[in-house]
Amino acid sequence: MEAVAKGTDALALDAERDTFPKLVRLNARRFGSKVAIREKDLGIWRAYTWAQYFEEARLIALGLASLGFARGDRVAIVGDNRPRLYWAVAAVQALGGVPVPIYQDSVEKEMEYIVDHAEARFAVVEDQEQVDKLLGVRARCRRLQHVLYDDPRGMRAYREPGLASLSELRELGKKFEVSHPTYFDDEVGRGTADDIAIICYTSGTTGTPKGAMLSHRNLIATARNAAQVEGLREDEEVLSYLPMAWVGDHIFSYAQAIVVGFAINCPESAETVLADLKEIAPTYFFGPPRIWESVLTGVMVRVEDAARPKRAIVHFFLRLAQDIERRRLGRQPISLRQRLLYPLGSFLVYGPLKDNLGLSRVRRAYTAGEAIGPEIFLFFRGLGVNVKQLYGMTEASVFVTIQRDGDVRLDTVGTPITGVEIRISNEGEVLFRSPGVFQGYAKNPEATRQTLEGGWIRSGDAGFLDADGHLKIIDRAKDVSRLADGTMFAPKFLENKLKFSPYVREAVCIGQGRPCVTALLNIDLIAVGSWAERRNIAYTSYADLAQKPEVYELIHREVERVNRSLAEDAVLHATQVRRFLILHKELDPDDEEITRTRKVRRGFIAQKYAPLIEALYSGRDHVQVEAKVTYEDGRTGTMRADVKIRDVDLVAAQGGR
Amino acid sequence: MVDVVYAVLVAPFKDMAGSPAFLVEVLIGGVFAGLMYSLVALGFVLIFKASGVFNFAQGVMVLFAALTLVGLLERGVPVVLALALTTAVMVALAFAIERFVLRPLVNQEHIILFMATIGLNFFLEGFGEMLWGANVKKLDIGIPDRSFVVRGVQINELELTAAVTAALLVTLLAMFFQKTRIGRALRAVADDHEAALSIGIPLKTIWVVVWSVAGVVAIVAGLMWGAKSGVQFSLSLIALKALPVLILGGFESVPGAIVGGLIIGIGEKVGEVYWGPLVGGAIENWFAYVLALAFLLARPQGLFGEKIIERV
Amino acid sequence: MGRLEVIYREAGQFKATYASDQAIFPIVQDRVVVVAIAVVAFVVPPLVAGEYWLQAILIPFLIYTLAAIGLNLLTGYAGQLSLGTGGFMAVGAYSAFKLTTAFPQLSIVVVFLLSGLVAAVIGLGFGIPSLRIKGFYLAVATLAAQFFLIWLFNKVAWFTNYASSGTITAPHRTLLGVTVTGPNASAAARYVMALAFVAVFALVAKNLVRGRIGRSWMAIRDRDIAAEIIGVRPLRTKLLAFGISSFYCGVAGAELVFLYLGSAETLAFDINQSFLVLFMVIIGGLGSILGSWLGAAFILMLPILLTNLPHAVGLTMSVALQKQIELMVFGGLILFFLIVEPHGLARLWQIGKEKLRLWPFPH
Amino acid sequence: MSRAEAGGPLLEVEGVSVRFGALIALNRVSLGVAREEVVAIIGPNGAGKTTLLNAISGFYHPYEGRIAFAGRDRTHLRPPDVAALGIARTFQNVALFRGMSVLDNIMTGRLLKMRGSFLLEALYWGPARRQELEHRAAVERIIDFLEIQGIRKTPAGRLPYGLQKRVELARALAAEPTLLLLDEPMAGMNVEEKEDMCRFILDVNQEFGTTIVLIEHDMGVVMDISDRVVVLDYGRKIADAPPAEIRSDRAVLDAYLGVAHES
Repeated sequence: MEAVAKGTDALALDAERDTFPKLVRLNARRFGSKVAIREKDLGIWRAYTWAQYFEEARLIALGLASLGFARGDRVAIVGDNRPRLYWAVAAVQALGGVPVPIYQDSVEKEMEYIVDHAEARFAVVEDQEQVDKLLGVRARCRRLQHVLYDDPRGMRAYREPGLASLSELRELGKKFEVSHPTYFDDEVGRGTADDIAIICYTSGTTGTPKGAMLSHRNLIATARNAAQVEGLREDEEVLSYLPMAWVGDHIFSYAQAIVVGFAINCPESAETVLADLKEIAPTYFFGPPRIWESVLTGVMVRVEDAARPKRAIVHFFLRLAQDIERRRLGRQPISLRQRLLYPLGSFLVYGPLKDNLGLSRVRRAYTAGEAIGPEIFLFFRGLGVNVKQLYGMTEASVFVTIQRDGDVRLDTVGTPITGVEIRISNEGEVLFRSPGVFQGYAKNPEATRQTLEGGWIRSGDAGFLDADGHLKIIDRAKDVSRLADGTMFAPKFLENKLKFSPYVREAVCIGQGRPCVTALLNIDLIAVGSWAERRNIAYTSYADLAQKPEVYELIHREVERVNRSLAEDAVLHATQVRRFLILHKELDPDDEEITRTRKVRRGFIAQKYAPLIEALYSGRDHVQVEAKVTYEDGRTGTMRADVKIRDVDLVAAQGGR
Repeated sequence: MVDVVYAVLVAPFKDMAGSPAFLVEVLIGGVFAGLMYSLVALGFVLIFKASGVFNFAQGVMVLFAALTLVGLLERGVPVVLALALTTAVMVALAFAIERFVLRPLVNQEHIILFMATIGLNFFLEGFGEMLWGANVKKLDIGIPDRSFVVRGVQINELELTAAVTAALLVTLLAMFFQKTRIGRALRAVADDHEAALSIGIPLKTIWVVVWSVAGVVAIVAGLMWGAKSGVQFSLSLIALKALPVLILGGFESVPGAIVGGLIIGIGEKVGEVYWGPLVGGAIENWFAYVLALAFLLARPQGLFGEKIIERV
Repeated sequence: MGRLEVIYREAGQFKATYASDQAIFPIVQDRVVVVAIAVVAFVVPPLVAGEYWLQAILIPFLIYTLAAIGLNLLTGYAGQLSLGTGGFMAVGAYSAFKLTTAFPQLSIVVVFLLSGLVAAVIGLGFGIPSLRIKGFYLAVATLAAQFFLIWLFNKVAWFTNYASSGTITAPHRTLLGVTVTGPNASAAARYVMALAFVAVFALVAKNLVRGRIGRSWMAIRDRDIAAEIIGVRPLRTKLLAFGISSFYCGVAGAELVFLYLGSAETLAFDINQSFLVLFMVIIGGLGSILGSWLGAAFILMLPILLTNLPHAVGLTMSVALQKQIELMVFGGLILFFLIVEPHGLARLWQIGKEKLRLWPFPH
Repeated sequence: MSRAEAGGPLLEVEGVSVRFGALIALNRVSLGVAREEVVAIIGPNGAGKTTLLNAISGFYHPYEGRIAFAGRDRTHLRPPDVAALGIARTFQNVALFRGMSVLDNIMTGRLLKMRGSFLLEALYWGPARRQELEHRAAVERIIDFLEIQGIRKTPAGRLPYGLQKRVELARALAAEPTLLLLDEPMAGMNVEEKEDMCRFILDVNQEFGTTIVLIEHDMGVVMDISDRVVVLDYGRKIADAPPAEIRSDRAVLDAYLGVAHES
């Protein structure tokens, strides 16, 4: 690998390559006929080259210009991963505007906040569903003028002013070009590295979303540094399946794709992602822990249905692979027997499994966002998928640290990439600075000040650098607290341990200022449902299944397992789960209990489920709850449920470790 | 051209008018043959009605029954006992078929069940011949194969006995279906399995009964045909003769089987005698089929089938 | 040497065109294997296999496969049960005999194809009742074809060129300078000829069933009422099936005499022949071209196995007993098969393949 | 032709009676359906709703009366001819081709749009191959429209009921019909599936301008999506009015809604 310059050198950008539109133009010239983007549309993968990418972005830009687009205008981008939406991002940037991607599953109210806050004049959206929301938003946010859509289906009768399809916009662009032949190149030429390239609104576990502004320099430098560190090539294939509004997708599917010149692939629909993953078999893959976890759960559920001998073989070899991987990561010797058995496992289990999951061509994959359960991590690495932990934040243009090939560890998130410096504050908080450090939160100097101190970003995570320079994250700095007796309590750490069980979908651990740790759990409806089916346990709904005594038994065993593993931990052995209950409903972003990226909103839950939490500490073995529910037709009603509470035995600490 | 028309349309009728006694003889022969066909067709109908199975092995069941009977007689078993034992064998066979063929194939498509009976056909053929040997055997049940003359018409005693027996059996079966509880259940089951169950007779029992009855019919058929032309493999082919009867009479109609059998029997004999020579004879293999087919094109639901209104 | 990649590895085989998505073998591994088998089949047996293998096993296998494909088009795809296969094969055989003796200079390939056409026309005629009658009634009606046709060939001496023996004999004919029929034709030449025919017509059959025609057949088979309301015309569709099916059977019948038996009388095409082919279709798998190959192989190999097995283990038995045991085992196996897997070998194959593709998942 | 172009009703049913032996299933029923209209037929079980659809689609031939489509008499056509006119339908008990994949089922729906050329098809060559691929593309648009991408290669018989209904709609749409007859398109569906199906039906109507006649029991659905409601009772038409009026029609309440409320 080519040596990478350290420090500020990495910030220097060639004036011909300092914005994404310029890079796209370059790509169209450099490898014009190479595939830039594929979309599974109408049953087949339609490919677009870099030349088409550039041309389409150009026409969209000219079309926008004909509608009176001005430099600095903000454009809301809403929809599933679609080529035209990526092109629209480039088009907006080409005119010196700022794309503001918004989560496509946001409700109108959430969308309204961002459109209003970002002062968007344009919106480029996928389909009728989004158009309807945006038209609703526009009724209240008068600044929003034009809503442009990709898929015209169902909107034949729409006669709203300022509503047009991207195809129509493209035609406008062609017309505009006749009268303004040099307009596009002029506008692209005016762009500079320090223009804002995108505003990513972070959903935020508390309070209202904040719009992190990232410049072209931030993104290009970071994308390039990370690509160099990781040796990304032009022939990478990426599946773009994560929300465009999430900075991760922006960096992998947009920034790095453009900087390196590799191809991205847009799945057919949300339901077909797993099938599309198998068809494409990406070489470069990114997934937050919940994706890895759900893939693993899917594997386990399907394997459970297999005949007994096959199940035994699969389990045997999976255990073997995990054991080998654990030893390898722990730098422990691997026995000859294991060495001999691994190729057999590779033939019988690992190879076919990877192939079925579409992970057989993966050269590098990342997990980030939250800690990943060690068992999940070991599972995939054991299969031979080079999944690595990455530590990153929106405010850092994602990349802070990456585990390097050959230096992957279970409990750290790797070492800083080129250009990143890390420091630990006196309070134990991780601070860093890098070329990717953002330009501040849009219209929120207060929040910017809190996060950005003298060029250093306060990550909000508690952690430390180990002897080898690896960063280790313990928990959110503000979440690390103490039990009543002063014992250190890291709820997320516990929750992740609980969530490793395929049967536990969500966990919320409580303990701050309390005598012991308790947990509110969500079961995984698919995994527990199929478990129940195999045992002929009939159930009608989530609520019904959750309160079955057999299910409590099942979850009880899982909690005990967590307690046993906690007992081995030098610091956290005193925070074993003492009591738990299974919630009568699933935590739902629509109810604001978790964020759209499935982060638990602790404060809100503590408030909403206060009676349950009190019951957990009261010694009762069940509690009545009443919950407001909204029916499909908009009427509301009350649902009553009797939630059981279980005690769990604590395991004596094992002094050994 | 004119010769052909004359030979086909005129000459045969002239022959008929010219020798009425011979015509009656031919007709009686046709009725006798028809009753025999009816007997075999009845076996098909019984099974089809109750289980929806087109039992291709019906012919082999006839052969098997006859082989068993002859085998027992050859070993010196008295006629009555031999008949009883053969009946027992056929009932046992019904049980075995229900247990090993029908039950595992319940709810399969009809064509699969049909195929299964062809498999059964092969199995029974091999099994019967292995048990009793493959060579032609004479079945002597004590009725002489000779003729007497009534008003110039020759009547074969054996054929007459067979016809009477067949008629008797057909009547008995009709009574069985009309008068007995299980008979009514059998009729019900053809229309609606649920209804049959509500009468309180398990489907399993119904199947065993119906296959047993078909077995008994096969014994009688085997007895008659065997006595006439010896017990040999070709007995199993009389099943093929009964198929046109089914087309004509309908797969589900007992009266259809009887009337159809008579029509085929008479039509075949008359055709063979009066028109056969025109095309070189030996038309009995296909004539019945063509007759049935021609009839079917005009009336697809068969003789006694009801016009089916296709509900969509 | 890389890892063993013999099992399916499909990840990354994405389709960028409908043509590749609708290919007969969309999976790369399948394509490779099929092409390899085809090449090997043309090259290896003629060089390596002995007279017995070619004459007793491979040639009849190829010919019956062709007949089975034909019947499968009618019964498996269009859902019309036919018991007249033997009759239609006889039409092909006698037509070929008449054509090649009347026009000796006519290429034998053309003769075969024309015989198929004659059989197709006859098949169309016997398909007409299918408009009015369905299911077993139709099956029985096709028996009429069987009996009538055989009777016809027996009775009318013209068909055998007035041969006193009543048999037809394959005359000496060459193709591209190689003797392919007649007493002097080598087994290898006849094998290659039969293979070429069945390979081409299997492909044609596959093309038919994966396109417009095949879909109309299956529509009529699965739900005739729904088929009509989307515009499938039942008579035309069924007749087409009868015609094409009979064409296949006719060519197979011609091949049976010309490439396999050398000479034959009507006995070679009796009702048992119809059942034999029907068994191949059912055991192989209704509605599967692959199944026709598997079914023909299974049904032909079974008696050979049953004959040779007792010898192999040192048992001696009388011919009659052997014949009886063969019948029983044959019948028993068919029953066993129908009970265990009523959709035939093709389904077993498919399940096996799915299992391989999805391994280690069960579904 | 000219009458239809002049704006006459697309479908005219005039005094149609259908008899099965002694049973009079339809008794002089008249009904006009205008272009791009959504008409719902309701009525108790055995009221003759399906019989009416069967008469329109050519399965039953009326014993008296006349059926005209696009201004021409179509009383005595057979189902394939009716299909060729641009009338498609779905069935009360899903009538999919169970042995075929979803894709093939929908492809079969395009049969009338395809031209036959036997030899080319046998070789899968040239125009035949091109035609297959073009129609595949058209079918994919329908798959996309009805959001069934995830199941296109699944055998139809293996699908859950709700999806089978959707596939059947897709197959009917594949013929690009002018008139779509839907026999209880939402029977046996859960609330969510019903909502989806309603949306699809309305989308079909708006997007392609397809005229729709449907039989439905769910009064909520009927009121939501139809322009006009026709009520049958014992083979007679007892009401024919916009949904709002039907709600308050005494005869209808007596004959049908009262019954529906009891069940």
